[in-house]
Amino acid sequence: MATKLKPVDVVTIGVGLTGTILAKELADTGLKVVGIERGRWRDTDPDFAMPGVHDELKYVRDKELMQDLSKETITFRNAMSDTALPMRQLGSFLPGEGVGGAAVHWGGLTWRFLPWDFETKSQTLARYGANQVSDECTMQDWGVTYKELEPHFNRFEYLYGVSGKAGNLQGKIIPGGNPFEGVRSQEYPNPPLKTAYSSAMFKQAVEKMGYKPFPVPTAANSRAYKNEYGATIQACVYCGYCQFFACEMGAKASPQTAVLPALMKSPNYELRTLCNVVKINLDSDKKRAVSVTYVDSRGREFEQPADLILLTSYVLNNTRLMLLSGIGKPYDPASNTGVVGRNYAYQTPSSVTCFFEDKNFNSFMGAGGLGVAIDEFNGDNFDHSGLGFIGGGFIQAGSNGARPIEIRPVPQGTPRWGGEWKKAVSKYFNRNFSITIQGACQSYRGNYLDLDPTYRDAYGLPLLRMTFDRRENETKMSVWLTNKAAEIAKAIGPSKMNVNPRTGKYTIVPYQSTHNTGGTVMGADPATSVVNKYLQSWDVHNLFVVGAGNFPQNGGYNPTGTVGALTYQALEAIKTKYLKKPGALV
Amino acid sequence: MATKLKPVDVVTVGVGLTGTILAKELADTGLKVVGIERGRWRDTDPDFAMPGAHDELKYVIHKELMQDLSKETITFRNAMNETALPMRQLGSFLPGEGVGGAAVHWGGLTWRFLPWDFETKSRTLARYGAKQVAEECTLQDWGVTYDELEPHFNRFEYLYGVSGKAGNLQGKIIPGGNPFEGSRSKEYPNPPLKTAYSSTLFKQAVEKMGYKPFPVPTAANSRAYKNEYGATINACVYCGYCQFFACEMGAKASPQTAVLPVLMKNPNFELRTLCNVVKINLDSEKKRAVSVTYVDSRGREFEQPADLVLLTSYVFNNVRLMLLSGIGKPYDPAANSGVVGRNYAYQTNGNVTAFFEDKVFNQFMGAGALSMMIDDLDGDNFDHTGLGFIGGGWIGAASSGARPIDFHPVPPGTPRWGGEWKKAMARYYNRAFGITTHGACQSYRGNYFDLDPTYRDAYGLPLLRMTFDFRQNEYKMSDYITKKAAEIAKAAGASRMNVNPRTGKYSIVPYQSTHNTGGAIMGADPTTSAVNRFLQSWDVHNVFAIGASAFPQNGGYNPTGTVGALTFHALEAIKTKYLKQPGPLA
Amino acid sequence: MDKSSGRRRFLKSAAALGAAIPAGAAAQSKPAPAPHADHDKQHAQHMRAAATAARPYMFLSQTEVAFLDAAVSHLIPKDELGPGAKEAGVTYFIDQQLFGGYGTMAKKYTQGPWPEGTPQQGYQSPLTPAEVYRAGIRDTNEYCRKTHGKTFDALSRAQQDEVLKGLDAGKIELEQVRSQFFFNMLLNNTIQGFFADPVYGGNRDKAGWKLVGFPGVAAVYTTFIEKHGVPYRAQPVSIADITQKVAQVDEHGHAIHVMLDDKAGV
Amino acid sequence: MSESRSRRNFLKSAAALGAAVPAGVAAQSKPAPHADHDKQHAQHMRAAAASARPYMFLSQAEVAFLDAAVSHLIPKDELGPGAKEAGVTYFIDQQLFGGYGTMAKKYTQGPWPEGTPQQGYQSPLTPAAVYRAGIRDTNEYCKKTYSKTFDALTRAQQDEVLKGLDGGKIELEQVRSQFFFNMLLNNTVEGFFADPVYGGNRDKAGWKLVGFPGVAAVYTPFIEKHNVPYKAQPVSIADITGKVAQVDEHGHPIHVMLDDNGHPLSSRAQRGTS
Repeated sequence: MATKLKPVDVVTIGVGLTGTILAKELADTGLKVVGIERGRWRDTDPDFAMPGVHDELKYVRDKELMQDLSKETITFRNAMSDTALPMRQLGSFLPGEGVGGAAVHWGGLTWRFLPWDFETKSQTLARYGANQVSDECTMQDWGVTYKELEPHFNRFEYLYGVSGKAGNLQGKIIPGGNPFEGVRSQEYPNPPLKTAYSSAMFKQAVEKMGYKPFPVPTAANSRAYKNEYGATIQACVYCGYCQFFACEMGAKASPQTAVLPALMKSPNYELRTLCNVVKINLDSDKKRAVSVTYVDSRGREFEQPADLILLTSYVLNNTRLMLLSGIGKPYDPASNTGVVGRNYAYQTPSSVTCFFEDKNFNSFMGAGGLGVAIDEFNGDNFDHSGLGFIGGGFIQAGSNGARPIEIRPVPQGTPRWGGEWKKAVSKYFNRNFSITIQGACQSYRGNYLDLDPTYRDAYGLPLLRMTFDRRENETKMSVWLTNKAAEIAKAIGPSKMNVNPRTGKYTIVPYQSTHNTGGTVMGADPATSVVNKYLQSWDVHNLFVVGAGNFPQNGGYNPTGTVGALTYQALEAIKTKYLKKPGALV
Repeated sequence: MATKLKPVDVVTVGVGLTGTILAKELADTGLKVVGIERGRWRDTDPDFAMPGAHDELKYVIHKELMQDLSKETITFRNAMNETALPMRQLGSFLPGEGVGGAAVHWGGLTWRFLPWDFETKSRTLARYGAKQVAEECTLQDWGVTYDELEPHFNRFEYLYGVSGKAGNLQGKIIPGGNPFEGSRSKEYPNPPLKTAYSSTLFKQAVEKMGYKPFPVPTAANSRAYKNEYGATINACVYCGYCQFFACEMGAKASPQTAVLPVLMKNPNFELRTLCNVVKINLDSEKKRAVSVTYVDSRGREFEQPADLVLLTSYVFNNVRLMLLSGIGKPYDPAANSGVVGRNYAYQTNGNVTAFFEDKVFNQFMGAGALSMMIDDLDGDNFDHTGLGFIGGGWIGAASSGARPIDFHPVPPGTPRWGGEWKKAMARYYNRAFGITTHGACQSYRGNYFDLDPTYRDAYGLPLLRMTFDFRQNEYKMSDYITKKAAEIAKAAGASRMNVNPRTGKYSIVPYQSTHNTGGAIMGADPTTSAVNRFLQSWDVHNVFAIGASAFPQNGGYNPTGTVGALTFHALEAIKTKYLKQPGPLA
Repeated sequence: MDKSSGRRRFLKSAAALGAAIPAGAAAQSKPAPAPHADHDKQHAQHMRAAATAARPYMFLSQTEVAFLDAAVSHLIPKDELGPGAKEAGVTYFIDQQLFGGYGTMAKKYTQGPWPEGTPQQGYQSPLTPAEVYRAGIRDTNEYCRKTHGKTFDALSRAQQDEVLKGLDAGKIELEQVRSQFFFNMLLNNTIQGFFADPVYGGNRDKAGWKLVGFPGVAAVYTTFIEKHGVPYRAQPVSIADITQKVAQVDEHGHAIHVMLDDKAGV
Repeated sequence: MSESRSRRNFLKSAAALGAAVPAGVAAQSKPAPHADHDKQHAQHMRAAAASARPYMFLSQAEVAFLDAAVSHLIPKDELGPGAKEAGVTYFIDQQLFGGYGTMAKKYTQGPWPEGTPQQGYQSPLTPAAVYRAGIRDTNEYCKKTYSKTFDALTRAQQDEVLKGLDGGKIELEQVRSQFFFNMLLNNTVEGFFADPVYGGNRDKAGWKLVGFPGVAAVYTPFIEKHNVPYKAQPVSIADITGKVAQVDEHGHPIHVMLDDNGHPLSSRAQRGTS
């Protein structure tokens, strides 16, 4: 019933941050590349034009830029003993839909994971021994080191025009930067953004406490910047509509601003929107992918043959398509065998909100990633002996733009409605800021992704089932980190504080972060990973799976910078190794 | 997982025209009756209150009062060699949803089927021989005669306060009434409605031509009327918002106006709204229904035990629930065996639009059934010898309220849009009226219901699949009577006409009529009927399936009057026979 | 995106701005300081002006508004008989419909698969009406750029007519939706918006009802139904006229129609 | 329906009519003296603006319920208008008529067991249906307990009922009381703070309350003016599409800055701010 199309060299499933870079680079080598995107075409002009783009209800409450759950969602449960039920509306995390993917509405924070993050397991065992982590913990090394990835981090930061300040330039610690970061070969392409009032107060306080504050690296460009593809990213104007929104200025780096202007001009590239891939088809002995099947906006089914298939959609969809297509052995938590769906992890964010009587922060101004942070309590930058947990996170005072439907904190004890509530909101909307912690999250045997036995998507295919909860390691870490943040808050001197460590069961309802990781993890051992160090499927050599799904566990940073580096890691392997000699690279 | 509730005596599945009457009468005998309705509570006040009730877009285009297809729909195909696809939006027919069912938005025409209609098969064979009908035709007698039903027709007409003029009173032909109707024991409870201009022109024309015009019998009451339950139905004010709408005046008889005011006061009756029955549960040897399972508005599943289960929902749902519950052998068209789903039939409507240059009709005025009609060409009221078809239909000039979103009388050759179309609309909207030919539809081996293999409802259950098309008999019949209608239009002085007999394949898209029949048909023979002459399931004696689903084929009339008669027919059997001695009645 | 295109975008938006106010508002809301004399007229004017200006678009982009304003002005043109679809606010009506349950296929069956099916099987698209418009307008504008170097709204009346006929007849192939599927939806919604109660934002000033002589919310017709052949000339009444007490009602809430003489003045 | 019944019907409707005009209009459209004509013009515009927006989903009874309920959730007080005055009832009407109310782009297939709190929304009802059922059930409860519908209760009784729903102490028949209450509360807050294009936040009451300027200007020159309140006339999307507000080359509004008494600064001072 599917119409067979004429073969092409490369298909990318998903046209977001990773898919656009890979398509651009491979099309430039002369290969015919087709990008297949389930959502619609979107561009700064006219889709993100003023004034409609400053509409909090449409973009934050109604999630205009995000996944259409009426077509496909996931089911969720905290533990294997629960029954998973569908996520009927978005909340905890916000996958994108449409050209550019989640990189259209992302916050812009662009970090490099610490060298330690890539070797969590071996370094933890070496420093603390096996007792530091629970038996159920399935943390592992990535099979690739920071050193190997450094040039790729660099490449991505220069492509997206990241604004920041180096803290470790070729081994030399630079004042004002992050002294804990891995050695970098180059300074950031753009200087840091301006400093908001809350950041300034945070900076003063932490310096007094002996910490080393630095501006958060972000892809909200501090000045107009032309990248290697000749695309110009504009200067941020601090409008405060950044995360959850598309940037009307073209100042937040994204596929639309950094890559597509050049990619869409390439005669070797074809984009197909409103086309949803439902299956990757394999040859008889299941060693090679021969084509993908997709359904277009008229409900027609097509089969697109290709030599190289790049799975470049969101974490959840990457895992689901592998399960639906029978690629790789599905993970079985009971026997802890199998790989696809393994090591699903998330993030453990928490916060301390500071209220003031006499200070005004104009909280509505800001930019994604506008903030000052400290990294003393991230990764293994501090001694975990006796703390009963591993990992950590960065602590920052961020000014990402507060809008009153979503962000209107009131001091603890204020009623949820009525006159008192109204007074508090009126008083504190511009007289508060939050110190936030981006906590890491380890992987565990019981946290995984598989196919749901009951619920199906609009195409009649089983939904992806998420079984996840945080463990003692994360709770302890969050409480400990949040107390550190509270100390900082005290030093700043607010009149009141709300201290919110991440405790209790993980819930899918309130927004936390779109930092889902794992399910298609990378590694050196096919028995515990889905893809090798080049993000190539162990089982199907002409399939590369790219994204945060490759993270064996999640670090204390936003994932995008590392996803960008992995993209170039895979790209280099494809260009220099695979295309010359197709086959297993490891 | 379903919570088991404490047993009751009677459950009605659906709380519409049939369910309310049965519930009222059985509750009066002291039985505990529970009415389970998938839709919500609705009443004249406040749900049908002015001015919101006169909203054509909401009620006609957006079908406010009708079935929610996102929860459940049917799939459709013209023939067994096609793939059935879901009816994604309502069109051809409009099942109701909510208390009162389709009897809230019905047109009000309240006919008695002809004596001939109940014996279509035997009388056709007797008069014309077997050759008159196609081999594939599965027409059959009802197992009940007009004479047996006459008292029940009467009862229903007096309950709903039908306005009309008798044409055959105890065998005596009355001028001004319908001389072809079966002998009636009593005059209608209310006099006919007023006469619209189009009706007058029609009347003059047909009288000249020797036909016998009469005012249509309708449940739009011509004066305020108090029925046997003490409920008052108000006088129609000819507002023209009738069919597709609820009556703000309470002048169109319906469960809300005629039965519920009393029923809701009865301590023996309990109504459960927003509760959808998904299964009738049988005992081990499948001879007796023990309970029904339903899902409530919180998604909770309940099992309601009952001694008597009355299937009183719409045709489709009666049949689907029998199929889903394994009551009766599903019909197999290949073998022409089995009974549930058998003999699905519809209505074969044609029409003639008559245009005038010098006359204004104010067609926006009217009532659901305000019209003059002739019955000369209905049933077997005329000699079919050599015509190549059986059956016929009424012909009438209806003024049921013409609203401009829905009603665009433009002469043949007018473009579909643009200035010409606009001019034609401006000129003829008020200078045209339609003459309807309301044709019968016979049953055929290849027209039937079964469960769809692919599509499911929101509850995960298979949708009902409709396989249906008209046959030569219907096309010839429609062509014949529509030509007669055209002659009438000419005689009435139309300057131009659109003549539209029913031709081509049956389409689910344009509205035709909510006169679906069959699927759970009545009869004297268990091998060709699902219910016996008392509408009792042959297989499960405490299940009665009531509605147009019992019609073995469809006559040339609107079905409601006959459905009402069958309701009282079943009621009598239950009260006088079944309750005394539960078990098969035939 | 570079500065120049930033500026391009600005110019475009500016050009489209007019369109982003429901049709007519621009014309009507000129704060022409009128003489104190005819104050009532002015009041009425204010009300009308604000009425339209107060209804911002909730779904359509400025580009889409420009497209629809142009398209519906062909489907039901303005002429000597009176306002057309554009003047009657049909574009705004469509915006509201697409923002609403109609546009999102509320209460309709949306599960796949979606093979094209037969005409008898009706709507079989994975797209909701809102998505059909989004895709159809974009594709049509793409087609216009390719063939005429301009978007649809910038073409000459003649060219626009030609394009619409091409869609109507299925001669123009669109990429993401079947052209006739899109066109028929547009035509149906246009007619609906021209004749629907003004509460939905179309049929402005009851232009559609006045065109055909439809009185809207009904009065009690018992005394008139048998006045055969006599035109019923009344000021049409909208649901809003009643809820806002602009129109009088009888004891059951039916409108008391204001009858007009032959010159159709009161 | 009996004559007496229908007369009741009529009286009810009549009583509810006021409610069917978005809050404020009735008050605003009083005829004013010829004298201050500009004020009057503005008044007309406001009046018409409101009255030009008829309800598309809610019945008059439901409007009466919501007007009463939201006036407790965000009351009118010395700080300014409350939710009712800000048109939140009309906002909710529009939302329920729209994709939000019909669960567009959300997963709606069953089954729908209650699930755990961590699993979120698990109802077979759309938000529109939740309101329809929740309002009816709450009114039924009020009739039983106080023999009046909610809107006819005293402020104190209304408060009691809302707290009962909030605390889950009142059991509703068709929806969980807290499920309904939380939806109502969330939508009320949304309607109070959403861009006025959606019919709520009338006169930007919500934005003025907290000091939020709405559509953002270019803040580059201001972001480092620490601890200086940014006092600007809030700008709505409609102000820009309706050309009431000026915009810069990229379409950002040029905010009109206010002095401490909330009056526009002189044009020189305006320039000074950016």
